[in-house]
Amino acid sequence: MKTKALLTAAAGAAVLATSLWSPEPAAAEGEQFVPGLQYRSGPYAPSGIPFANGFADYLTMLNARDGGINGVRIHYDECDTAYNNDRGVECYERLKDAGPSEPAAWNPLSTGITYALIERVAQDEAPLISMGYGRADASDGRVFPWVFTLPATYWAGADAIIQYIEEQEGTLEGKDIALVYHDSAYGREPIATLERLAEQEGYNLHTFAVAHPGLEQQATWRQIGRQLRPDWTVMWGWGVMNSTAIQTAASVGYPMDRFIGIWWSGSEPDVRPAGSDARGYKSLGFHAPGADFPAIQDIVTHVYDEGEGFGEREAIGEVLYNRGLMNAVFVSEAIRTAQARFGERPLTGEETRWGIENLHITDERWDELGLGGFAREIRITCEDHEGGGSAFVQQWDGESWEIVSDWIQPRNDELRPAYEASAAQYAEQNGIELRDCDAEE
Amino acid sequence: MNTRLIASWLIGAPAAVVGLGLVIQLAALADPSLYFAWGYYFEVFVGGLLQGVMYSLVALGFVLIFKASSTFNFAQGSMVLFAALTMVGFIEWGLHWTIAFALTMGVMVLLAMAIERVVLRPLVNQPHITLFMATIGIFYFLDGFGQTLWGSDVKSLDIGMPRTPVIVLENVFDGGIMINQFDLVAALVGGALVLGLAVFFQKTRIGRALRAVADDHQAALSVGIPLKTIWVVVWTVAGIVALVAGVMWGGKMGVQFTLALIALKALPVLILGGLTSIPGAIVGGLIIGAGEQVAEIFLGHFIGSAIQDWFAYVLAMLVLLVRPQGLFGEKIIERV
Amino acid sequence: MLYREAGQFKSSYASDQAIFPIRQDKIGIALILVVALLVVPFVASNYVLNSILVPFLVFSTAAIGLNIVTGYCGQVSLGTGGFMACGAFFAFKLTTAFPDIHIILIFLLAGFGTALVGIVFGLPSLRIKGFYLAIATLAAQFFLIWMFTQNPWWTNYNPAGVITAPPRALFGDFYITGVRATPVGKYLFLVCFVTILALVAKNLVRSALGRAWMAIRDMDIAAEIMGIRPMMAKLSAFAVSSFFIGISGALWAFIYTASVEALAFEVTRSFQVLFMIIIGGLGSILGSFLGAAFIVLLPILLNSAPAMVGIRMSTELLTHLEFMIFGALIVFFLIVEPQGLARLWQIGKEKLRRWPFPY
Amino acid sequence: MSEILADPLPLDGDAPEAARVFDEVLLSVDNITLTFGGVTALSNIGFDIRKGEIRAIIGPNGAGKTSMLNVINGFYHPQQGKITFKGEERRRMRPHNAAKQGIARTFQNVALFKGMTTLDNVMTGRLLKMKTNMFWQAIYWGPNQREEIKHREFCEHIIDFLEIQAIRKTPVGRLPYGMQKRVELARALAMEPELLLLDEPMAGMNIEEKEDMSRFILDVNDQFGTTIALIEHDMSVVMDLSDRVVVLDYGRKLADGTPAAVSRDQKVIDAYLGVGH
Repeated sequence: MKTKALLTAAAGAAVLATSLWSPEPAAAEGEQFVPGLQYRSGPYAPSGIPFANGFADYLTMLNARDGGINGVRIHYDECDTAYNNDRGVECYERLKDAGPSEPAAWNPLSTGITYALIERVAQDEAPLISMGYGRADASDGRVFPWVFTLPATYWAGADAIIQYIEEQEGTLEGKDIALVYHDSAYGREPIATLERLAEQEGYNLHTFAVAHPGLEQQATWRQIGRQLRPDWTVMWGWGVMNSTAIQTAASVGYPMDRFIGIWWSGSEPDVRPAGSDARGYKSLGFHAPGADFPAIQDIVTHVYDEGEGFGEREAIGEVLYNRGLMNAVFVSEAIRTAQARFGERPLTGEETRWGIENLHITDERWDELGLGGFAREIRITCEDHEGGGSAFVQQWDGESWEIVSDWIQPRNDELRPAYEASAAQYAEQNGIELRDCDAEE
Repeated sequence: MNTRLIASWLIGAPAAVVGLGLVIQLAALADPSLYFAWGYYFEVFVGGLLQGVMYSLVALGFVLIFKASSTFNFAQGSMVLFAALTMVGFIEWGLHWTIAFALTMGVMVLLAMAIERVVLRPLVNQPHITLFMATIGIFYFLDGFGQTLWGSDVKSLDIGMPRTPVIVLENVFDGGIMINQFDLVAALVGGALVLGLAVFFQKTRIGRALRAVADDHQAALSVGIPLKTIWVVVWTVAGIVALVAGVMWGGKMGVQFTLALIALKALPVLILGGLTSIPGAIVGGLIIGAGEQVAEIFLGHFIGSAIQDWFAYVLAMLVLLVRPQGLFGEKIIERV
Repeated sequence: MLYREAGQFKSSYASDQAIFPIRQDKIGIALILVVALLVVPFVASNYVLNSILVPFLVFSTAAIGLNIVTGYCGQVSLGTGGFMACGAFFAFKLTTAFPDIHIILIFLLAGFGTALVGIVFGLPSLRIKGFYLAIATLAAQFFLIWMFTQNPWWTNYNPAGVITAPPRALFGDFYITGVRATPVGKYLFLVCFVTILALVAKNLVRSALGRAWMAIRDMDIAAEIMGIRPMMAKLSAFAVSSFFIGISGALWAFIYTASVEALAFEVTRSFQVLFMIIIGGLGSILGSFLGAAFIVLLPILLNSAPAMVGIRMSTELLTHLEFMIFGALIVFFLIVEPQGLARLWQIGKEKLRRWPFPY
Repeated sequence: MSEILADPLPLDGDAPEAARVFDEVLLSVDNITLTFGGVTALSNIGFDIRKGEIRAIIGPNGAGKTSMLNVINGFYHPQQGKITFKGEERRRMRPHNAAKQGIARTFQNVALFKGMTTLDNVMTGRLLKMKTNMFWQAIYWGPNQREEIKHREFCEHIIDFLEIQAIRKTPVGRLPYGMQKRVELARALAMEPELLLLDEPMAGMNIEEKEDMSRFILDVNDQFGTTIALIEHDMSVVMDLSDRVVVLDYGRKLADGTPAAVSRDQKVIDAYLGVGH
């Protein structure tokens, strides 16, 4: 009997397996495909879910409100990567031919997956937007034509944080700054920049690695809070590491207003578990929190009131939700830019790449989008795939995030050569010839 | 346990603590960049011990099940997560936490019965390794099931435990010793739980039956103890231990998916103490907890940070090389 | 009627000891290889090649390796991920330091290096047994991953700690790693390479060494009394196992994902490979392949199944369901057939042989 | 320790000629004492086994017979005493060294390799004689295959001898108990041992199986010239098979001599009937 049951199961599996060989796109022709590499499961799901919802909701809203972009409807399909590199690669391979058109742009929301995809997108000729994560040196568009780091890289973020601290302290000479980082490709990105600045500005940098997923921080914080007592602590954390860090820092009495995280360490799920202990904690940001924008209200009326929303209504306007939305704005604006040149139809990867490379979102354009004051002007060029780089500091008041600084412009005259040097090294290792941007229009 | 053993621990353990401190003091003299102060050392140590009790709480669940059924229950970690998620879920319905706690206990009983019926009973008399792998299956199932039911957001679980740090012995050491009240309360709860379990095993009929099963399955069966009931009871008790661990851990850092991973921290505790010994789980937890904190801060200075993950395992492995059955495990006599 | 061995007589011990003593099996395996080499490359889409067949072949190698130490020698190891990382980083260091060494040699050297590491971490097995050993192998897992994350030397001081496979050709312009490698090229190389590795594994397990391993697994005391030195048997199993696992790690980093950080080989990877051999069948080379196929295909099937029958499910629910189904399937398999898919295959063959008679 | 040489005694059936005389000492144990914690398993035991003979070790349950075999093949290490094998005093060693020196054994509770076939079990007995290295084993074809076939031929010989051809390819876990005992004997014989230790080879067998096993033991002794030390409870079997008998009780040696002499020994009779302790 048991053999029978198993044989039936095996037969079923075989039927399913064969059907895999001919994946049929379930969407209508004439739609623009936007794939989503999201994670709604795994250790980082609490951070991945709001981002994914913001991304998806904005695209849904465009379809519902405007009938797509210039009449070209968007077909959005997502695959769960669980923040896991090989699943990310599998998702990429699965989605890349599964849509009604070539994918507009890839947004993996993981530095690790970004690394894994950099060569693949170059080969498959599809653009990749690593929005505020990924390889900082990919902002050199001559070496990485297919990768975009808008609106800011980690190196720019590190620079902005140091500028902010300098502004608060007057001078950095002789100050102690600790860096608590996620021990992964992501967390290690800023170290080189912080070290370079330490030499330049005269502060002492102390680094503390936290092993994935970041539950073990007692020893780290005892060192920071009880022994080292640095003037400032900087954090490059993600997911549960953030909330654990804030709670552990509070438990050793570390002052919250001298604790500042990168933009991935500054959202509601990070501070809420610590309750009132988190009051005063700071982080960078490159877009405004909150739901008081016409475009976001459009999401409420056109999507959530129709029952089409991906998430909970209450979560709209949270930091990571808005970040996902911002990512979707970049994708849709790039499509719009490219459509202006190539025509109002579904585009190829090569065409959207041109769109991103010529993306220019001015303050007026943000207004037109119903997102006035949401973020800063972005302008991408062939050389500069970052296109802005500025960020501000926000602070948690126990209820919501308040913006407490002006926009901080990174010192690009110093960062730019660093990007180019690092990119050149990559180009040399992989035998890539630099694009000549002047030769292109 | 005989008194000599206890006495040797009572004298040996503090001596080892002080000795280790001296070693680090010497290292600090040799390398001035290593910070050392006795007050700080003791603070690290006490912090580690309190953390260790939290590990023991998880390890305890493993030991209970292993003792009664020789099954290495890999799913203990996801039981912790599942219990904590369920309790938070009930609290979110607006129930008081005590009621939610009681309801979750009920859920854990149901879970134990389900596991006995669906997994353990069909696998009776299979090799231990098969049961072990089956519990890995349960681990995956519960992870998915818990999150399907309750979602994967971070949830805070606040049952009103104090969180502010207190500083003691300020006149003895410069700067005093900072102790986290939450950890202290958690350690007390852990201690109470162990005491409760000891009473349960010594004084109640079912507890004595459990010990009989642990000693000899066949003998226990021959005096008429139904194995089925025993399994349900022991998985229930392990489930309740998981719930307490879940409340403590969840209260400390929020209830979410990663709670299941703390099982990985309990494993070295378990093999260090010996798979069958409740005191072993406690002492093992204390040693691992304190050891890894001290190592991370002082040894980490020399070889790089984030060593906690492997240090506990290497420490446990070194102990095993000397005592293959763990510190308190039963000696294995080989026969042919 | 097709599957009958009647009339096939063995006239020499050599033919009786062949890997596939029955003629139909020989034909079958030849057919599979022909299809794999001559048909699949032309019909399979890039998705099938890149995301199903390539990882399947890489995982099969890891599963063979783990099966040697766990399935054949009975030493449960949870350090697979760590050993895969060894292979990946060894290969990366070697090929960047000596770009002229042929890539196959690099893979083999990475395997040998991992074998040495395997011997070191196999030493506790001489004193520790069963669950205690299983947990002690986690020490290897965590320590190795830590070593590769903490030491920038291993990644040639890449600021992010990521290694990217440099382009290497098998011969001439036939690249199997780097940007210029095509999915078909990678796949063809892997089919040949993994087939040879599997053959080597099969040869070892049917020779003296394999018998020594199995003897240690089935009853270590009796094995020692038969003159088998437990130290030699266990350490050789750890070494050979790590050799295969190391190669699979190198293949993973160089051919499958092309770019990898140490975290890709964390403890969940170890469990994944362990599941492959449990589901596939402990102590079976064929089982390693079946298990790898199962674990690679299952999540993909679960993900596409609802869409196929026209149900739209949120990715969140899908992933959670995947966990549940995966857990349930493991329990189901253990209850119904603890010896895995390989045993089912065998039962199926025996049924076929007797067909149409029930006995 | 009286040296009683075999004196002729009329025995039933087709017993071996009882007057076989053996001079060359193959193994001797002197003053062996073995304790576990506080429990003494063997105390001050001494006897010898001579080349070519069948030596029985008997005694009630818990007498220390299996412990004695464990000491002989190096599994237990006695606290006191010395063991001399083939004229050489043995140092502390592991069982695999004993195997290398030519000591094979079977077990009271069958200790076969359950996951392997009969043939593979028997082939493990040849492991010590196989010399090709790991490299050639990985290649298989060539020297390794030649060696495999050579040893396979030897094993087939033993399989024929013990009449287990039909179960050659059957996993031993599926065999009935009597067959498993036979496979175990085959595996031990494949080692071509000089001294074969049999721990209750006939336990749990019916008369027919016992007769078969007795015949095999005698044939092994006769055809291969293997020296055999055997633990057995069935006294009639012991009387039929053995040349000399040593009797243990509570870890002490009670008697040593020919089956007939031993069976008349008052101490032995008391021990077996449970009289006067």
